[in-house]
Formats: sequence, C-alpha cells, structure tokens
Amino acid sequence: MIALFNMLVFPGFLFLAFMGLACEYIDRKLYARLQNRVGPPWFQPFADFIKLAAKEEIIPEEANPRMFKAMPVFAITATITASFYIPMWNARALLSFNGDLIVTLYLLTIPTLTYFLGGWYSTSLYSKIGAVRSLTQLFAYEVPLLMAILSPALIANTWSLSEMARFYNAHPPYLLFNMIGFAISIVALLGKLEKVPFDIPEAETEIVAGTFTEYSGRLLAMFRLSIDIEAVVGSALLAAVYLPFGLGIGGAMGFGLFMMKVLLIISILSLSRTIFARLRIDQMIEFCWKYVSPFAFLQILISLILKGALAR
Amino acid sequence: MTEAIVGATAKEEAIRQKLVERFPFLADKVRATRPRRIFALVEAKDFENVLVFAIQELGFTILCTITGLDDGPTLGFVYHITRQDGITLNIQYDVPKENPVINTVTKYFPPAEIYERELIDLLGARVEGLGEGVRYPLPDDWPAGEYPLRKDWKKKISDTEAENA
Amino acid sequence: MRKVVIPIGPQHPALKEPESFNVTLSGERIMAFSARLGYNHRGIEKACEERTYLQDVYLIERICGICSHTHSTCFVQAVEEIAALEVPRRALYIRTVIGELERIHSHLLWLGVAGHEVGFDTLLMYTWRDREVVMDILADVTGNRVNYGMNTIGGVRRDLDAAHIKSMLKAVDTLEDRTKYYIQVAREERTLIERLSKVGTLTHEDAVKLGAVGPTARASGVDRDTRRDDPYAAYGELDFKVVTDDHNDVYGRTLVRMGELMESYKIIRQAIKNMPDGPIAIKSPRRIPAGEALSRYEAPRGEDVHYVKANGTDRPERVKVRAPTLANLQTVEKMLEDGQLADLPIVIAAIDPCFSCTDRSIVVRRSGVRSKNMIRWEDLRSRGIEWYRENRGIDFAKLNRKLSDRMR
Amino acid sequence: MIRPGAMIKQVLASIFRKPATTRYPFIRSQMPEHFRGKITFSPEMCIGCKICIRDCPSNAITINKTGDKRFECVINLSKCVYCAQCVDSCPKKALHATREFELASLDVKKLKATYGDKPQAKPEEGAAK
Repeated sequence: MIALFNMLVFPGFLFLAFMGLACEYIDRKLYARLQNRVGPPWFQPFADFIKLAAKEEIIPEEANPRMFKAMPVFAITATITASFYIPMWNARALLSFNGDLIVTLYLLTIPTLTYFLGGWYSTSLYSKIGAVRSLTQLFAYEVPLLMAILSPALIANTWSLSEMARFYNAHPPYLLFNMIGFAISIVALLGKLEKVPFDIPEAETEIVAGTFTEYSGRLLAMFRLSIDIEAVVGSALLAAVYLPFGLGIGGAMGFGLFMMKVLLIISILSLSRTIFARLRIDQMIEFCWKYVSPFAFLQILISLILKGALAR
Repeated sequence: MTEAIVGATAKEEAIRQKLVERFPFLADKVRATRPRRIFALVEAKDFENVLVFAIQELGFTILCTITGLDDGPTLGFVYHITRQDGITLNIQYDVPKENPVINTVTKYFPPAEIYERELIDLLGARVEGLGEGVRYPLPDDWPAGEYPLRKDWKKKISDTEAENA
Repeated sequence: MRKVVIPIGPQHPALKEPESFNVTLSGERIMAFSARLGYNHRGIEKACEERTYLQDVYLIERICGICSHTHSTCFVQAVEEIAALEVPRRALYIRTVIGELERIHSHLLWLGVAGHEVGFDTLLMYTWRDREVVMDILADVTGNRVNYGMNTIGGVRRDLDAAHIKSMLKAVDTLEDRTKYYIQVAREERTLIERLSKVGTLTHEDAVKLGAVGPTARASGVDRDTRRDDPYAAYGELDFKVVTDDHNDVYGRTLVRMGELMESYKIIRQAIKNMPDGPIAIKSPRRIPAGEALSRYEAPRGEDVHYVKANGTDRPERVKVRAPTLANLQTVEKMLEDGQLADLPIVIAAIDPCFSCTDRSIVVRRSGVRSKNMIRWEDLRSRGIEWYRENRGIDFAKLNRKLSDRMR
Repeated sequence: MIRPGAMIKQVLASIFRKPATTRYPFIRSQMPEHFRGKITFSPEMCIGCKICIRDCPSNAITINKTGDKRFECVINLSKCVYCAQCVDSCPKKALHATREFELASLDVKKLKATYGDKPQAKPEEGAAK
C-alpha cells in the first residue's frame, strides 16, 4: 500500500505533476519578466492543462489510434519512474540498486522516442519532419549527456545515484571537478526538453507544431505535462548528481534545499531560452559535436586522472 | 515638387529630341509633363522597336510596372520604365478589344511576368510568348470570361451581403 | 530521400497574411518553390473607380496596415499633379515627417518579426516595446496609431504645434540610442548572426535583373532609393545617405534596415528644424481635369508606384497600385535555391512581405451555393453547447441563457 | 566581438524594471487628446446639408429629418472607418470625434448609433458600452 501511495501521490504522479506545473509557471513568469513583460498569473499552467483536458481530441484518420493514444502515456510513465531512482531530498532514493544511474538515463530518453513515434504515427507532413528532427537532435545531445553524468560516477566508483550522493556528501571538495560536466548537462537538458536554442522539432514558425501538430485535447495535455515533469525530473537528476550537498538534513529544510536547487536549474534554463535564437538542425549538430562533446571528453579525462590520484 | 511643375528640365527635353529624331512619327506623341516624367503614345506595331531603343540607347533598364486601361473600344497598355537618375518613360499603346493580343516583354524585363499575368486575369489580355504559370491575382474557381477591371463588369452582391448592408 | 511537397499557408503561423507556397523538399533541402498569391485581393482598383477622389484617399490608405501613409501620399501626389495644385511647402514637410515616422515603426516591427521567425522572441518583445514610443507620437499627432488620415488632396489635415514637435524630438532621441543598442546586438549576438548570414543570398546581378526594390535590393549593393533618385514631398531639400550593403543576404538586409532607421532620425530632425510656416492645405476642386500621372514613393519595403488617370469627372478613370512586395516576390524563388526548410520563414520575412498591398481584392462570395452554410454566431455557440453536453456531460445552456440575457 | 548571449545584460536588468505591458482589460488605457474614435452628433447645429453623407468613404452616416429644421443622424459603427472626414467636411461643426474606441459588440443591431432629439427624450446613446 505504501508503495502505491508513494507511486501515485507523494513523490509520484500527483506531486510531480503539481511541481511540473508550478515550475512551468516559474519558467514562464521569469521568461516574461526577463522580456520586460508582466507574464501570466500563477494559475495559468493549471488552467491550460484543465482547458486542454476538457477539449475534444481529434485522431487523424490514417493514424493508428492505439499507438497515437499510447504515446503520451508512455512519455509520462517513463519520466515518473525515472524520478523514483533520484535521491531528491533524503540521501537515499525510493529505490536504488547498483546501476540505477544507467536506468534513469534510459528512462529519460524514452520521452524523446515517444515524441518521434507520436509524430510518425500522426502521419501528417509537419509531424513527420518534426519527428525526424527530434531523433537527429537526440543523437547530438545524448552522447555528451551520458559522458557528463558518468564522470562523477567514475570518481565515486559506483553506478548507483544514492551511493554517489552519499560519497559526495561525505567529501564535498570533489564537486568542483564536475563543474564542466554540470555545464554540459545543462546544455544537454536544454536539448532534451526542446527549449529554445534546440526547440527545432517544435519550431512553430516552420513546421506548425512539429511532433505535436496532430495532437489535441487530453493527449496534448498529457504530452505537455510530460515535458513539464521531465523538466522537474531532469533538474532533480542534475541537482542530485552535481549539487548533492546537504542531502542528509531531512524534513522541511532538506525539501526547501531541494526546491532551491531545482529552481536554480529551472531559472538557468529559462534564462538561456531568453538570450538565444533557435539554431538550425545542422548548426545544432555541428555545435554539439564540435564543442559540447570535446568538453565531455575533457571532463571524463579529469575524472580518470582524479580517480588515479585518489586510488594511491 | 520642388521645381516648378510647369516646364520639364533640359534632360527630359534631350530625351524627347532623341526619341523624335529616331522615330519621326512620334513628333507630337511625346510630351514631358514635369521633371522626370515623359509620356509617349505609340502604335502597337512599332511599340517593340521604341522599347528596344529606350532600353539600349536611352538606358531605361528598370521596369516599374505595366498598367492596363479599358478605353471603351480598345484596351490600353502603359509600360512604365525608369532609369538610375529617376527619369520615367511611360509608353502606351492601344489594342482593339476584340482580339487583345500583346507580346510579352519578359525577354527584356524578367519581372514583367507577374504584371502580365495580372493583365490576363483582370483585363482579359492574351499575352504571346508567356509560358504556363501560376494564376495571379484571382482565385482558381473564378468564372472564365469575366474580367473585373473592364468598365462593363459589375460586382454581383450576394444575398447575405445585401442583407446586412 | 524521396521528394515531399510541403504546403505552407494560406493559413500558417509563420505568415501573418494569407499566401500559399508549395515547397518541394528532399530531406531538409528545398528543391522547388512556387507561390500562389491573390488570397488577399480586394479589388481596390475597381472600387476606386466607383468613389470620388476624396473617398479614394481613405480607401487607398487602407491597402496596407503598416504602410498606410505611403499609399495615401503616393495617390494624393498623383492627383495633385494632374490637377496642377500648388501644395504649400509646410504640408510637404509634414508629409515627409509622418512618412519617416512610419518608416521607423515599420522597420522596428520588421526587426521584431525577423527575431520571431528565427526563434529569438526577446528581440521581438524589446523592439515592439520601443515601437510603442513612435506609435504614441503618431496617435497623438495624427489621431490614430495606424491609418493616420493625415493626407487630403491639396495638403494635410492637421498641423504640428510646438508640443508635438517637442515630444517628437524627445522620442527620436530615445529611439536613436535604442536602435544603436539593436545594431550592437545584431553585430554581436552569435546565434542571431548564425541564423541570418549566408541565408537567402541574392547576388547583385540577380537583384538588378529580377527588379528587386528597397532594402532587399540595397542589401545586394543596388544603389537605388526613390527619395534621392526621384525626390518628392520635401526630400529634394533634405540631405541623407542611402544605406547600402554588400552581404547579399538576410543579415545584409537587417543591417540596411537598421541603417535606414538611423537615417530616418536624421531626416526628421532636419525636416523639423527647417519646417517653413504657412498654410497646411489648399482647397481642391471636386472635379479633377483629364490627365494622367505616375507617382513613385519610397515605402519602407521598397518603391511604391501609383498611376492615376483622370477623365474630368469627380471619379478617377483608373488607379493602378504596384506595391513594393510584388517586385520583391520575384526574387524569393532565387533566394531559396538549395536553402533549408528552416530558413524559409526568415527568407520570406526578409523581404518584409506585405501581401495586403500586393493583392488588393475582395473575395466575392458566390450567392446561393456557399452562403447557405454560412455559420451564424448563435448556431456556432449552440453547436458548442451541444457537444459539451454529449461528450462531457456539462450543460452550459443555463449559463448561455444568463449570459445572453445580460447582453440584451 | 561576436559572442552568444549578447543581450544578457539588458535582459537581466529588466527583471528589476517595471514591466512595459499592462493588464489591459483591468487597467483601462486612455487614447490621446485628438483621437479619432466614435463620431458623435449634436442635432441643434445640423442644417441637413448632407455634405457628410456625400464625403463619407464607406457611406456609414445617414441624416433623417425629424421635424422642420430638426435632424437626427444614424451612424453605422460597423461600416464607419473612423477617418473623421465628415467632421472636417461639416460646415456647421455638428459632428465631432470622441476618444472612445472600445466599440466591439456581438450583436450587429447594437452597432447603429442614432443621435437625434426625439421631441422629449435626451439623445439616447445606442452603442453598447
């Protein structure tokens, strides 16, 4: 029973959904204030979600209805299951085993696959192009993300997020070595959440709404919710891997600290959404392979050297 | 306009002289109404050589636009061509309305194609030498044979329009 | 990769006005491009023949929302030329000032739209916030933010008093350093430069051959500007530089437009400094003597040409309008050659298309056939209420009745 | 020099600046002094010369006779383009432009503004507020 409660209510669906929408509000409000605008009221994301959920959803004729409806559900469940392995405010995540780092990263890749399949199954020209673009973009940012997240694990020589958090919690000075990895994973998170410099699949001025062109009503609401939750889970993962200090103090203080870290990452994301123009798909890939990946190698190199120095 | 509107300046006179020299029958047909404007009325048959002369010798290499006129029995076509220093030559020739056939000028001015398509749609001119192309500006389901810019064409008001007029 | 044809428009988020393009793609590369125009054709030229000259001034002014002063000045100049009216010099100066204010707000608007097309919405928000400064001045001086109604045959309808001039000069100062900031951003923001340079290239020869006009031509090194070549209004007595550039691409057009903004500020200051006193309009006869005139005007998008033919009555015989976008559209096909799909919106936006100018027609509704299923407002609402009751079990009917009672 | 994020200083500075946008429907915005909004009519000045009808570009104005030397004016707000040419053409200055611009309404009938003094009632305002 407790597991059901955990899964559905507290650190699970309801809590994450609420946090996702709250973070979306903060993101849109900060984005507006950065552009010298007033910005939406606090209930805007909730109102959007409810309005979309009430609307009629149209399924294109040629689209395969089962797959068309299943994609949003996969997207949400993947992100929520990923959140169980991440140590949010107490040192141990809900579930943790040696190797849950790899599982979390794969779970966070599933939403992008669902965008691709969703776009492909809605058989409309715009969503097909959007789907292909989201896949090409996936290859560009996924490799640097993996390398950037694996390097702290190397130093802590464990594959489990919780042990890693405990290791860094024990001796924080090693955190400074991971700062390059932190920057790289921020860029990769931008790509994963399809925020402006990399929102090429959903470029509304070129291909209407990219992968989500044919989606409407509850399905679109679920897709949008999955992106919000993914933003929260992504920044929680980054916070757990790169800023794991102060995990031990449980209770309200720990929760407040966790919220601060997530808010910091969310504001970095919305700041980058303000100051960059959207790149073309070829420029994005070139940027990722020419700048982001070399730095990821550099980060792994540093971790290996440090590991070598520590071992003696 | 800054200079007096009354007389044209020397440059326009020089062009007028050259035109009349080259085509004596144009003597009373070319008038320079104001600085930088020359209007010429030519016969349909020698329009081509006047145009070529204007482009090659007088340097009118830029086409502003082509205007179609409906003067009752004939259709008039005015070609507005200009050059770097701003002087604009407007050559007009008339064609009987029964068979309004003109030949294209796209070999001298590539952008003329869209102006000629407009003449086809709105005035019912038939342009020789203009290839197939996208229709401009009327919609595809526009009834054939109806040319809105002709004087005898009246706009048909649909009942809904009449109702909330 | 097999070819796929993407229809863009007539309704598309990137295009503010209805026009339809068919783009043949292989992968992301554009192979062929064809444009179908005329969706916004409203028959303004035919309508002009049914109205008097004075009524035509207001009809012609509504050809385009952004460059309304352009069309009305161009038309009024042609009519004044036919009627040989001696327009007072103060009116010419006021027309020039309003024309330059319109160029400022049109270029700032374009800068924002260009930013939006490449996904840089911050530029849109900031440029349109600064544009409000010039819109307020226009609303204060002419009585409306757009469709200023400043021109009448024989002069202008409103005078500039000292207060207007003071607020105008102050606005020009604030706008000048805002534009300097945008020029600096355009020169330094890497992602913006990356998206704008080497996109939609148009070589000098093509620009001349295809008859490009305005900033699109000047960005390819074509040194043509109607304000200097064929001066009208007060431009003969003002000195200003024609901004050209040789980038031959969208980035060049951005720099040209921003250079023109700086020139406009200079022109406005000059025009205000030596604006003569005197009357602002003279009485114009209702019947214009027979004659014809061609008037050219440098609109923010390029050279705008009006040809007016009068037959002695109080209605024009023929009014021909050739908007700058019609000339620039021929070059879009050349610019898009082996471009990318992602560049299509910015290349089309780079010529700052104004399809309302280009088409000028009414879509004539066929009587009978199509008008039967014209959905009226009420049945649309009742159909919506119906749907919600069946599918969602929520009954809005009571709410709707309460709402409509309150409306009555 | 060319660097990504050139607008970062300006963008961060505007967090502390008052936003340029206002909440329009809740905070009314005021149009300037000589704004050409809805046209109003004062019946006592009108002499029924109908110059305004002839000059109106979209024939949105009609003048009816309601008694000897008394006229009422009906303006069709949906056809009027607010150019105020009638205000300029009227020899007796019977028409003038107000600053009111919020004239949208769901019901076409609401868009006919009738100004004229019924023998006893004051000129009733037909347009929806």
